[in-house]
Amino acid sequence: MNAMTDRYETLLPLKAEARNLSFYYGNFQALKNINMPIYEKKVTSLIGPSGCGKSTYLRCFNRMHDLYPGNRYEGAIDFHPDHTDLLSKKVDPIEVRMRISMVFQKPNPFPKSIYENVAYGLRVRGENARSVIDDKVEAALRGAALWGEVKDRLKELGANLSGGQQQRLCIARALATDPELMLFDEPTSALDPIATASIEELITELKERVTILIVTHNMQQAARISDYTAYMYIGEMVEFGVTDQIFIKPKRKETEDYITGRFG
Amino acid sequence: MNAMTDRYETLLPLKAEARNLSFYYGNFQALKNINMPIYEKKVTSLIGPSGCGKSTYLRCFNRMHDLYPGNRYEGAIDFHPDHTDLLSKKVDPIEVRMRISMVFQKPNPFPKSIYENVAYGLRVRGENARSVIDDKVEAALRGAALWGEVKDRLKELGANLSGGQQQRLCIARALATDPELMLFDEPTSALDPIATASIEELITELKERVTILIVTHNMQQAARISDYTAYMYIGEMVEFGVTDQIFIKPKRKETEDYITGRFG
Amino acid sequence: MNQQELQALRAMIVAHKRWDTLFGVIGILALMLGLMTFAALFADMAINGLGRISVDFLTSFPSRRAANAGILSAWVGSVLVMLVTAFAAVPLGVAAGVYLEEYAPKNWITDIIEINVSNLAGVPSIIYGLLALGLFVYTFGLGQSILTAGLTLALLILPVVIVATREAIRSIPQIIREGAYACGATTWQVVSDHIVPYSSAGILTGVIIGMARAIGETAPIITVGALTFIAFLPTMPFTGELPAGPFDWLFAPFTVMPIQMFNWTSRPEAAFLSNAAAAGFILVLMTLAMNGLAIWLRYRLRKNIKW
Amino acid sequence: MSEPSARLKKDLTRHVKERVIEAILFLAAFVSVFTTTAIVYILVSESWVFFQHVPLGDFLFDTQWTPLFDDAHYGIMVLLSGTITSSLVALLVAIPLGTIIAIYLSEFAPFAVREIAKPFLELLGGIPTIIYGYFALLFLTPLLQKVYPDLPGFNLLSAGIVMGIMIIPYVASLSEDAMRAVPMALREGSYATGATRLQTALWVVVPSAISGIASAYILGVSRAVGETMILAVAGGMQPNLTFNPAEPGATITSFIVQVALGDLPHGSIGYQTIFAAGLTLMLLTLVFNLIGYYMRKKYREAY
Amino acid sequence: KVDGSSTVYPITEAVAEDFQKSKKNSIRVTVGISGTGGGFKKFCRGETDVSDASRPILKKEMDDCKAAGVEYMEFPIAYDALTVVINPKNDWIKSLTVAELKTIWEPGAQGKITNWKQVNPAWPDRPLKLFGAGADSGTFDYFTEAINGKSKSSRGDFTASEDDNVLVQGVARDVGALGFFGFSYYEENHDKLKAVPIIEKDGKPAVLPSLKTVIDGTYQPLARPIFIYVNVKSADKPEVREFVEYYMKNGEKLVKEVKIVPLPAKAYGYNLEHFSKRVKGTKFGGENKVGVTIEDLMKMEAK
Ligand SMILES: Nc1ncnc2c1ncn2[C@@H]1O[C@H](COP(=O)(O)OP(=O)(O)OP(=O)(O)O)[C@@H](O)[C@H]1O
Ligand SMILES: Nc1ncnc2c1ncn2[C@@H]1O[C@H](COP(=O)(O)OP(=O)(O)OP(=O)(O)O)[C@@H](O)[C@H]1O
Ligand SMILES: [Mg+2]
Ligand SMILES: [Mg+2]
Repeated sequence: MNAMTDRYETLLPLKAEARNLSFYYGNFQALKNINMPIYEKKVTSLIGPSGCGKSTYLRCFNRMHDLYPGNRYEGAIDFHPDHTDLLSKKVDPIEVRMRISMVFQKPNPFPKSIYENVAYGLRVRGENARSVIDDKVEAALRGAALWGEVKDRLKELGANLSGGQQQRLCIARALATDPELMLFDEPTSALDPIATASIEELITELKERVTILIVTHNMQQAARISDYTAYMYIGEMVEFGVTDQIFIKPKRKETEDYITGRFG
Repeated sequence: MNAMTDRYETLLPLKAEARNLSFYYGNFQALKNINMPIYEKKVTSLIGPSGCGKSTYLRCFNRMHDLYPGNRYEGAIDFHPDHTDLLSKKVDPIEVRMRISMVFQKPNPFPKSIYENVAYGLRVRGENARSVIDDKVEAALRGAALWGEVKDRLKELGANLSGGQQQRLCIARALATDPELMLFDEPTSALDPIATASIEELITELKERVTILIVTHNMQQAARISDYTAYMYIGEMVEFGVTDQIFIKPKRKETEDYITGRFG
Repeated sequence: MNQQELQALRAMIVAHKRWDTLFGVIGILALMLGLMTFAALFADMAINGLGRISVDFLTSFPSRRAANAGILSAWVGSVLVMLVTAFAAVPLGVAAGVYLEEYAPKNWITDIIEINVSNLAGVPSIIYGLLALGLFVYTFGLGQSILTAGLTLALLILPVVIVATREAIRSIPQIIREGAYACGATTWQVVSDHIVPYSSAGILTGVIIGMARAIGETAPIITVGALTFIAFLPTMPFTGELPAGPFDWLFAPFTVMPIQMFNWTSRPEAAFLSNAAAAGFILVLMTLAMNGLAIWLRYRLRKNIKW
Repeated sequence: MSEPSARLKKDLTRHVKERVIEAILFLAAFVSVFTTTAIVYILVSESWVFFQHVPLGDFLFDTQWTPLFDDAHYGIMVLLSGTITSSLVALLVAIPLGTIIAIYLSEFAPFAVREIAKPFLELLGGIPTIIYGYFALLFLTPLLQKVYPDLPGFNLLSAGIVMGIMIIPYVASLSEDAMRAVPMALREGSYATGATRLQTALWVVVPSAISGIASAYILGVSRAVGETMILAVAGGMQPNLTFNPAEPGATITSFIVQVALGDLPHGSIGYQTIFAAGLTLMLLTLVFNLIGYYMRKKYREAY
Repeated sequence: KVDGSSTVYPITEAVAEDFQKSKKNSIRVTVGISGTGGGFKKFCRGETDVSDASRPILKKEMDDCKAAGVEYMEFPIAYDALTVVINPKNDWIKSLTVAELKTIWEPGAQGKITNWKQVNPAWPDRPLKLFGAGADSGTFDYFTEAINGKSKSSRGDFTASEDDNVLVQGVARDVGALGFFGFSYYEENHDKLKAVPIIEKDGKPAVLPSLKTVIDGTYQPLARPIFIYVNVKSADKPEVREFVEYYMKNGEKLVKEVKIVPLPAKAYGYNLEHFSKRVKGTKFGGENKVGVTIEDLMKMEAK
């Protein structure tokens, strides 16, 4: 099945493009021949029932699966403007991760100070100049709409923040290194409604500067924040399209069933 | 706020009733003055955004919070037909748990054989007669629609089953002791769509025999399986009513916003 | 459920809870047995030895006269040997633990290392002494010195440090690792910036258990050539005559507390037996101080680490 | 697109640096293998001399152990029986007590009790063993003789019991860690069916933690098997082929220490026996550890 | 650098202590205890200057020394009197003959002679419990040779310990006990123990061990000399020379002070003389000799 024959319907610049992407956990094929474009400076969201492979797909983009033995990619993710296949063996996963950052489901600040959490990505890149780091940390915290709340307590532990603040701290950490693409894996599912709202607002602001790919199990959220939406089901990409179109008149019966709560 | 003034609109027999229930994690009030009926042999579902207190509320019914220090209940849960207050200090939590069983979000089979997993509740009650246990184990596994799949491998470890089977095993374990009320906390959120469908079907069958209270973060699921639905938001019970009515024309604005994906 | 069934249920619960109470009592008794034994042994040493404990006892060298004998060379030796042990065992053990948890592929080499580590935990200490004599003293030519003794004990406690390190590393949530990798960190950066700092509390526990054992060991130390009578201290860095380098003390002859104790317990004069008790008392105090320091450190470290 | 862009290409220096670090860490891990190899090499090469004088059959099946006597016999069974008997006694003390304490601390005790009691319990392992030896000889044996007047003044029983007390912290502290690592979800599952604390502890927590508990036991066994001073002081040092703990006996380790620090000329056959005995002990602990390893492997995926 | 036997240790310790004091700590002396065998091993590798020995150097060790080119001088420095002791409540033993001791200790007695009655029908029907030094010690070698006529030939079923205090405890606690160990341990514990007068041969008187009887040679055959060995090369070093001379000059006083039986004053004089003449080698030809009195020894020294 290939739902992507109409994928060049828009003329927007591409940031990345999955081509015939399959993925295996050992012998278990979790992704089946996925094709999907990711447009630059847009928010693309992935929806689908639990276990359909959303996280698996997302984690291909920063080669997270390389951390565990027995995982195998097939196909390619073409990354623009380099036109390089992110999954190629010749590509260094560390370089990939330096350009594509990720925010996780559960906020996972390091048990270090707020400042050090944000500075970590810079330190990893060998940046040591205090003034450069200071500036970038401030910029990232501002970008994550957290600067006002923490500017007087940069030395405190990240874990002392509230859940929503922690998640914004993680976003600041991911932002600090000027990524080209940011991956979000259900970033609000562990947060309360108010924190969720603030993160959603933030994501909407961020797309001015960076391309965003976000997994969510919450269709309402996808509808609210994304420009494009992809619906996945058991490892397959069922439908991809402009968000409004997917939610209002999906092309495929499966998508419609899921969106109206009638799949099974 | 009390959304329950119209709570006796039906004449169905009650199984339990929360009255002015508040709950505190230490100093943090997680539930605020909740009133809610639970009708006998019906499925009641709890929906609401993450962190609104669904799990906290559910776990009051079997006094799970007693396991951790610093937790405090206020108000009462009146349990029918004997009108026992489940939260009373005079009522032994063990007694409560023997009458009210629970299925958790993540399947948590014990590291024992399938047979022993199901027999556990009986053994806890001091039942030792092999024939009695055999019969009840079979009945419970049949009730959980698992008997056909496991009848030849009862001696195998429960952990060897697939996720969906494990969850049904946990349901069988909860069923084996003929509970009067069963609590489900997001029982399908860790399962794939097919396993989810089978669990949903099972719950629909179970309500012939037992009262069910289920937490779900999936509104479609609530719509599919429950007779009554309660919407919670930050520790409060916003609206309770017949499921169809809640989803089609909720009385309160907040509920409608949530259901149509526009809260915040 | 009717009233009658409810009554039966309640009766059963009461019966079950009786076992709970019983076990609670047995548990306290068992715990008390352990703690009381410790208290009794400690008190016994205190009673027998307290008369001998004085500043003189701590600042005198051994002597044939029980009343003049002291443990200066012994406790200084113990402290120095423990220093070497800690400096050798901690990096080695942590490195090994980190390798096994963060790098090792799941293959037979890893399995062999794993079996080896737990097997070494059961090798009697005297055999380490024989090994060290052949290896450190003769093959590497380190002599019968503080360095040799420290390294020997380091080998002895290595398995404990490794096991504790691995357990501590395992308790770091995977999500923290993924967070660091996602920032573009290399494996080594993840290890040195995150894994090791966050597991240091657990590593400390292992070090403490190991060091408590090492500080009381005799047999391997005698085998590698610890002395019994030694009435001078190793040259401390920068205090000796000029040619003495800062590491001369590593190669100095030495004795340690337990050796002094064993020697005194086997002397005929009863006065030496109270010396032994006093030395034992101080040895336990040293262990206690070490433990206390570590427990405090562990507490400080844990406070800063929340997942 | 076969060649990646310059920015995404593998960074060779970084790659090499990572490999070097990995190699260094591997070497650190390999120290344990190296140590074992060195120990085995020393033991085997030295026992080689021994086995040229003493046939293996005699070593394994002779029922007397008198290697230092004029009429020398080399029946390792005698020392093995002492080692096994005293270790068994120690384990019969340490395992029930240690496990009970572990269960109590992990499932019953209030937080404060656990945090305070544990470090003190761990101190039991830090008392010099000679103190334990005299404790067995001067306190426990007379006490046991009150109950059982025929007990000789030196016996494996009281040495074993005291050894058991000494290894309680190993068993209790490590098992408790293992039990605490059992996910709360399993406990909740049990409590939710109406189980009491004890039922939950015995039927769910202990089986789930069994792999960690097993390694605690193994470490305890190893420590007991390798213990020396307590037996040397209170056990009688009398080579005696018996599995009756109420008799005196000698163990492999106490024999080794005795000879290694004694007056025998080094290099004599009598001296060489310590290597043969040491080798036997190594093999014994290896067997324990292999059993433990397979047990853990079997139960590792339990939850 | 001194190392070696634990029997000789107290004397050497005392000498080292005073010597260091008299030199105002300008000379550093160290003393270790690795047993006579361990001491000789180091001595014959040239690692130590002086070796404490509770027995004469043996053939194997002489070979080792020769191979390494180490020459040595032998100096007896004191007497170790083995004392046979019984429980103070034992009222049936007034004295023991060497023959009776032999009946008790010979290898054939193992498992057979377990009752006092079996040794002498006049004695009561009481179990016989034996205590002695470990089979690896010079003490044991000497005792067996003196009593059973052959070194290391003994029954094996007795409680052995390197730590004589343990033996003291054993004998003090058991009415039917009999043991042997160094004189000083008896001296310190004579309220808990009873020494047995020994009859060397029929017709000779029963002799109790004491300073006097050992020195005048009437306490036989259980008194043995103990030694230090000095490396000839080291003897040329001024500090070693001064140490040995100090040893011999103050030996008598210090030996007494640590409750060991000194040689007659004359003997130390001989030692000094031999030292200055650098008399090399051993007078024992590589084996233990029994029943050497001070007189004999001095005669041998005079040769
Ligand atoms: N490490 C793994 N090894 C083997 N199978 C895995 C692994 N991780 C996930 N899977 C399987 O791969 C499939 C996709 O999992 P994935 O986590 O990508 O789903 P998801 O869409 O993110 O679900 P959720 O909404 O629950 O996060 C599932 O069937 C899952 O069981
Ligand atoms: N053990 C605890 N201690 C303190 N606060 C807690 C604890 N558990 C939950 N809370 C807080 O109580 C509130 C309600 O939590 P609860 O787990 O009941 O939410 P929920 O509705 O079940 O959410 P989810 O859909 O994520 O499961 C949240 O704000 C949460 O942070
Ligand atoms: Mg996911
Ligand atoms: Mg919940």
